Amino acid sequence: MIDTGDTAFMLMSAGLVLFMTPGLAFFYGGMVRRKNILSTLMQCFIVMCVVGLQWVLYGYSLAFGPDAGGGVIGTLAWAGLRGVGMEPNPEYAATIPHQAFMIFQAMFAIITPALIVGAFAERIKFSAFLLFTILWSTLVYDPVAHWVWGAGGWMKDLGALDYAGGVVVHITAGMSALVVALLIGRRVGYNRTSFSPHNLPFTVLGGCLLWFGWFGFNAGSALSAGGLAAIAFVNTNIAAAAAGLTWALLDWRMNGAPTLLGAVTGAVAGLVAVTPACGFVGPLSAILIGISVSMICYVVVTRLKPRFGVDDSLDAFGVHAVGGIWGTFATGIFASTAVNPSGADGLLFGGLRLFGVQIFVAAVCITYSMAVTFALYKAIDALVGMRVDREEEILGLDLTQHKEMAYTLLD
Amino acid sequence: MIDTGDTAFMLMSAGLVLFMTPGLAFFYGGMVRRKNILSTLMQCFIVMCVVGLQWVLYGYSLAFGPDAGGGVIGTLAWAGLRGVGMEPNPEYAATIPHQAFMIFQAMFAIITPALIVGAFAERIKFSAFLLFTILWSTLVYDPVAHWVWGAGGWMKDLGALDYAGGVVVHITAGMSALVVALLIGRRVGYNRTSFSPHNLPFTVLGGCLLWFGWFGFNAGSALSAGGLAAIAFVNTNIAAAAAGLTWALLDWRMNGAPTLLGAVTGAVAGLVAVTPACGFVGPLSAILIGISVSMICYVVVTRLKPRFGVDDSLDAFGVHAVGGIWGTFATGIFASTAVNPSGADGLLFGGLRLFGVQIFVAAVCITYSMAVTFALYKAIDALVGMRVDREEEILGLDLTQHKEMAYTLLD
Amino acid sequence: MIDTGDTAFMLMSAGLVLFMTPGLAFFYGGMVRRKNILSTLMQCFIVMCVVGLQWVLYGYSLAFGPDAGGGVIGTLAWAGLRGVGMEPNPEYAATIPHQAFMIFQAMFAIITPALIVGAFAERIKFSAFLLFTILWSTLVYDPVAHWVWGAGGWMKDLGALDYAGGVVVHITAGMSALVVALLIGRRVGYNRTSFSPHNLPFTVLGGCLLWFGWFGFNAGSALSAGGLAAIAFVNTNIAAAAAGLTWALLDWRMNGAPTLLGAVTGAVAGLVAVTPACGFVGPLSAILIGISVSMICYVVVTRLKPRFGVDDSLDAFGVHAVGGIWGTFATGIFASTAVNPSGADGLLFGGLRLFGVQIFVAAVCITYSMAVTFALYKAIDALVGMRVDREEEILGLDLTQHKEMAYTLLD
Amino acid sequence: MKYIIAVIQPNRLDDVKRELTAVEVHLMTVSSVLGCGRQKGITEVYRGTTEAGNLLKKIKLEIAVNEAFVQPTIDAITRGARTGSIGDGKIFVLDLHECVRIRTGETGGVAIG
Amino acid sequence: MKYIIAVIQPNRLDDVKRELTAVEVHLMTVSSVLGCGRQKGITEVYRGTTEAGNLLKKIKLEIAVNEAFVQPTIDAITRGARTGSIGDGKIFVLDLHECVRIRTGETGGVAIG
Amino acid sequence: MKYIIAVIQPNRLDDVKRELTAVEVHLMTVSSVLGCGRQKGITEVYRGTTEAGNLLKKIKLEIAVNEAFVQPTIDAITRGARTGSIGDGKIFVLDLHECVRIRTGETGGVAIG
Ligand SMILES: Nc1ncnc2c1ncn2[C@@H]1O[C@H](COP(=O)(O)OP(=O)(O)O)[C@@H](O)[C@H]1O
Ligand SMILES: Nc1ncnc2c1ncn2[C@@H]1O[C@H](COP(=O)(O)OP(=O)(O)O)[C@@H](O)[C@H]1O
Ligand SMILES: Nc1ncnc2c1ncn2[C@@H]1O[C@H](COP(=O)(O)OP(=O)(O)O)[C@@H](O)[C@H]1O
Repeated sequence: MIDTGDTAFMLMSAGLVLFMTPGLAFFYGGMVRRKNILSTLMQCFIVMCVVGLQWVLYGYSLAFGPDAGGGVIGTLAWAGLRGVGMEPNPEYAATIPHQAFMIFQAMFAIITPALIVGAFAERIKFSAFLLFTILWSTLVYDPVAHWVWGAGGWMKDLGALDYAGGVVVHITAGMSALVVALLIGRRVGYNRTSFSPHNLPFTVLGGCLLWFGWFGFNAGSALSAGGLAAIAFVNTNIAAAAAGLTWALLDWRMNGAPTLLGAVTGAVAGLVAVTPACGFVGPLSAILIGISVSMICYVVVTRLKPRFGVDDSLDAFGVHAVGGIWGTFATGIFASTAVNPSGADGLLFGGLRLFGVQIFVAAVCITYSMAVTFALYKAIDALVGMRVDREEEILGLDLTQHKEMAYTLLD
Repeated sequence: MIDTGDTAFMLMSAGLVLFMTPGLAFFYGGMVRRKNILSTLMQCFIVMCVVGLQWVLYGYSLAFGPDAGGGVIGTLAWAGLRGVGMEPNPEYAATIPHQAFMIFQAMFAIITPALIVGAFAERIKFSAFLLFTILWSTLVYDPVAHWVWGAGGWMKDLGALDYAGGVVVHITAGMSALVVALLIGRRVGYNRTSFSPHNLPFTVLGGCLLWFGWFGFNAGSALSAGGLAAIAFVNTNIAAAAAGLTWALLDWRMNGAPTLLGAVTGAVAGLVAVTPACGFVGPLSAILIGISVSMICYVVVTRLKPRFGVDDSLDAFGVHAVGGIWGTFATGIFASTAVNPSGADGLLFGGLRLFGVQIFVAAVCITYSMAVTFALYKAIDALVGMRVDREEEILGLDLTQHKEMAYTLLD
Repeated sequence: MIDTGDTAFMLMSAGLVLFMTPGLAFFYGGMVRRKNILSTLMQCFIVMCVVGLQWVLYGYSLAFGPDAGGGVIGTLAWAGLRGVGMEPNPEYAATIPHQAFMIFQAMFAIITPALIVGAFAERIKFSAFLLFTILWSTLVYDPVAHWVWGAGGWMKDLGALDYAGGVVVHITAGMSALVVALLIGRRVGYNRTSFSPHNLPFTVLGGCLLWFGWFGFNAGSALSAGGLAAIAFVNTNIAAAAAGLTWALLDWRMNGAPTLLGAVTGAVAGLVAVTPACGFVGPLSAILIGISVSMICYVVVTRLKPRFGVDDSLDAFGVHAVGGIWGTFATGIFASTAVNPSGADGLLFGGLRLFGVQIFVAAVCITYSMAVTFALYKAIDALVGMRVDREEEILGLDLTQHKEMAYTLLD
Repeated sequence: MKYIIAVIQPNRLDDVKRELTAVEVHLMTVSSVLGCGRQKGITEVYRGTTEAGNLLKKIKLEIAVNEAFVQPTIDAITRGARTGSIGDGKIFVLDLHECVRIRTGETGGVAIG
Repeated sequence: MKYIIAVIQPNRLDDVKRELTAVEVHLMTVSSVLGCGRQKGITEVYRGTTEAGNLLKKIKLEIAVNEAFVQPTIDAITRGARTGSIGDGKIFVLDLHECVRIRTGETGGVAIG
Repeated sequence: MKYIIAVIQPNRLDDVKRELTAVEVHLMTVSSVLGCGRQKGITEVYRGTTEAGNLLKKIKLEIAVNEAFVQPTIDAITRGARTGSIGDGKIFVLDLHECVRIRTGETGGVAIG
């Protein structure tokens, strides 16, 4: 039976998660150069359109539709939302309209490919990006969502815990980002000219929209407005706070000043890491997750990335993959049935199995995402070319891909 | 009896709809020239203040108060919110406090006159604008809201369907915009100098706030957190996505590049068109509404507008009136009692009558809005003058109307 | 028993209140000079992190934990959220998880010290700021919150009415702001160079985020989604509207033009003043509160401040302290048991006692906040120095405190 | 060769460019500047604090030309920029010692156009 | 006639303007530039990547004056802009061949003021 | 002394600075300008309205040097800025009458460096 409180909660949460994609757009858009902000915003915006449609047409059915067998993929039975209506689907959420669950999940499907934008920013061809996004959603996101969250999904049945998408969202997007960053190559001028963020206030705005929207993402994943939603909400805030502070302090120690970009980056890393864990752990664990993820991501982003010379331009890998992997492991460490009886116990509470499952699941999804992304990249590159010309890159994607400029020059 | 879920949903929805007006302000503000952004923001902001007060003082009573007879206007019985308290008013919404319904509707009354701002941007005198807004709210918005949504309203009794304001909000505002654009004349420099948007990221931010807030607008119009709210929410997202993508593709085909301004404009057009339909149609209809509205608005904005030389500066007519009219007709085509039994069947489902009613209602509201706006314009122009001096227009409204500059020049 | 509607409402409200801090950051950030925007944003952002942690570690326990005796402070019984879980705590809110109440309150604890930022903007040393914030939260906010809202708090028992934080939030922050502004001294160039806001659109954006988030702040303080929440919501919107309009009109009369900065400032003042009153007064009282607060704050900010030569740079005192004090008194004037039977009657309705209590409570909190802030300032100044060097101030805090620049200069 | 610097009203740029094109002057460098001159600005007000607006937005043109083009260029700018009101701007003519086209290395009069 | 270009510290503008007014120099064109000089900038850090801050914000003044005003103008700028620290800036004096007031068409010394 | 003004492509700045450093020219003033030249811009489109992109982003360098440095400076800029495509930019050399270091009051050749 439909519960109005739960329905109100889920619709508002869906709105919040949708709002994260513009948040991400500004988070990223502020970090690129003036000549590329529109392309970055556009990539995020068009994902809202394209995946928004893909999801109702067939994506939801692939991910959450009746299992096609073996827990590998859903059938097309619910394509075009056939049979997905006002009545609840008790397999997923017994107290809200099925469409409410569907649209909440749609917002996750939207933001995930948008996360990858950070890896190839400032040099990807828009047509190639569009193709990549549609195919990636279909071939990576939808199946993995089915494995982990779909009724009958094999990872779900294995006992993997991913409360709000550490694996499904952040690992898939972040690992694919690494593959694309490696294949597409470094930006023109890498290590020769400055790539300073052209508008940090936009990045801060975006980061704050993400933090705000993440309440819908994590607490909404309880699918009902009760104690678990509250716990997830609280852990989300704690981890963001702990990680944001940690990164700022690391910056202070290493570079002599606590940077704002660092604090915001840290907070996002904290939000990523707590995503899989937020409904299974207590508040002190959330603090530890927040502190540790910032330390790990800090090393990857500021030490390893330059050493390996990978131009993961806006750290889609360094924050989302690394944070998502650590969060998935951390769930296997800190999860407690005392917090959530429908979860399992992590290492800390004597549960070895969960920890093993989490590592296994992460490994499989890492491998799968990277392999499919590699194949997609090669195919699309052969077809239309992934990267713009050198001249176009120098002029900027706003002008060459979209015939627009973000800011007037004389006016 | 008050339902906490419904009340939570309606208060949050009211907040979201209020949030749309700043969204609109930035959507518009990014499109004007640097010297006029504050005036554009100010016009939207002051509407939040003025109509926010007008509504509680007498506007709500005119629109939703006890019918004065004939379904033409409400009485002043509820002026100053007399009798509008914590108890539900079952005529409108039986499960939420009457004040919650009132304030939800207030937000609609606020955003509607703000939409018109797009037509006369960069050249209207602030005092004239203020007068116009107050009178327009009283003489256009309040009566039309009464006809369509008020208890005993004659269009409501006729069977007109307008789920969330295609007629009441978008047609009235958009048609009035056309009248004002024609009467106030073109901006100085029209067709001679560039009117390029001075800050497209602001426009994108505003567009995304609109999309986000529109969930409150449309889903909130269910007045309860149940299946219909979910349907309206889903259709909203679908139509925005379909229309945004369509406009981008049209741009690509016609101008060689998919523009971000186009994608955002399309999404807004989609949101407009689905507004009257969202609680009556299924998801595939929402896709069709989204695709078709972008095609129609695209032609009006990029082909007809320049041909007729109308300086509807930010396309308040081209997007809101055109989208609102098409959405109203589309409701008469795609509405289905299978989706919402309390609605009616559209053309597609054999319902000829509804289609006729929708056309009739649209025609009446178009005529009424245009006539009253014409009279108001002439009266105010005679009284205080609608347009600023040529020199003031060249210097910009920010300095001449508000003694402020948006951005420092040297600092 | 947990009510899903109330829980949905409170979690969403908590999200909205968290969102106010970024809103405040942009409200303030737009007003400073280009070279200091990041420092202003950073101060607000780091408060989200630091107080977010402080609150779960011990702040919540000090403020809302079991009374240590005499209603003066809570014990550390709930430190680290020990015993604060999914079950409701009926002493505070019987229908939502205790953690939901805790996190809602956390957001208040966060925004309060962030308000003070406006007083010492553009010249405070970041390390000193950080120390100050942690100590101030612990020694001012937590005790005062206990007195007014904590179970057993002495002001609560006295019958003081502070619906959503006029005393606890605005008076404490605003009066402390005055002390810091006086002690830290004026900015270099005061009265010699221009301190014009470098990006007013950001200020407007921030102001609108504040307005939006304030619905969570005020309506959420009902702790349940019912009639009182609706009343508080409505009064919030009314007071903001009335005050915003009033300030614009005053500007028009005094300076020849209605400024946007004025309108937004007024709206914020209205929101401040209605904060303590919103759950106790009717809509017409809310209009009066809005109009009057703008008149009072206008005089303080534009007349008294320059006369006394206090560089309360962004008017943290002039808006928050003055507005909070007036709102606290206004509650003692306009409160009515006809609106909220669990409140009391104000002067207007024959209640002398309440008015007296309000004045007394305000006076105590003013004195307490000022005294503790004075002591903290002196201690921290001796320890690390509160103010940056003259050269650093001239170069700007973004570069000297955070090694970042908000906008690229050539790119 | 001369180096001509002109400060004009922002909204005259399009007309000035039209006039320059008419006399075959196509190359120039444009920037945004602030002018302090006879023209009075509008006083700004921020929370009651007034700021005398004594710096006004102007556009600066820099045009290097051969001698034969000096007078036509001055005349074209004047035609395009003159409105007759205070604030129309000024034209400054400096001697240009040398000019180099970076692309080709050409110098002198041929490099200018 | 001379065309004086001065590069100064941003926060000295108000003082320089005061000094110029004192010597009856009221007309000038102001713009925002970046200076690369002896003065060391502050290194910026973005996610661990450091950027040597070798371009510093400066303000450029352009003032056309008659010969009699050259030295007073230089002195006034110096008075207003000097702090004694590295980075105070430079004044460059160029010969000005001609000057035209667009509004009236006047040329030469009378057009300058 | 000469006052050298160079207009270059924005993305060549770092290379030009490297070349200038190599010839011991360290002091300069940089600003953002728009160039109108041979190079064609990209037409922009806003809701179907096209804007011919005839103003392109460029960077302007101003460098005052003693005579001995004139040719090395020109050569260094050319080396750093040349790509061989239209739009590479121009270098203009003006006579510099006087130069003053604000900090010390030094004038002439010693003040320049
Ligand atoms: N002597 C000068 N030196 C530098 N710039 C000048 C000079 N005189 C005028 N200008 C520039 O020309 C602009 C217009 O000058 P103004 O005195 O306002 O108008 P008009 O020349 O019509 O009397 C000024 O704002 C300033 O930028
Ligand atoms: N030779 C030059 N050519 C062009 N601009 C110069 C030159 N020398 C100095 N400048 C400008 O003057 C500013 C101040 O110069 P700097 O060397 O930092 O200080 P100082 O002159 O006090 O030694 C520089 O940032 C630059 O903008
Ligand atoms: N005569 C001129 N006067 C002023 N600026 C010029 C002149 N010629 C060129 N420029 C500047 O140099 C830039 C490059 O010139 P352009 O004609 O595009 O390329 P190229 O010199 O390689 O043929 C122009 O955009 C303009 O800013």
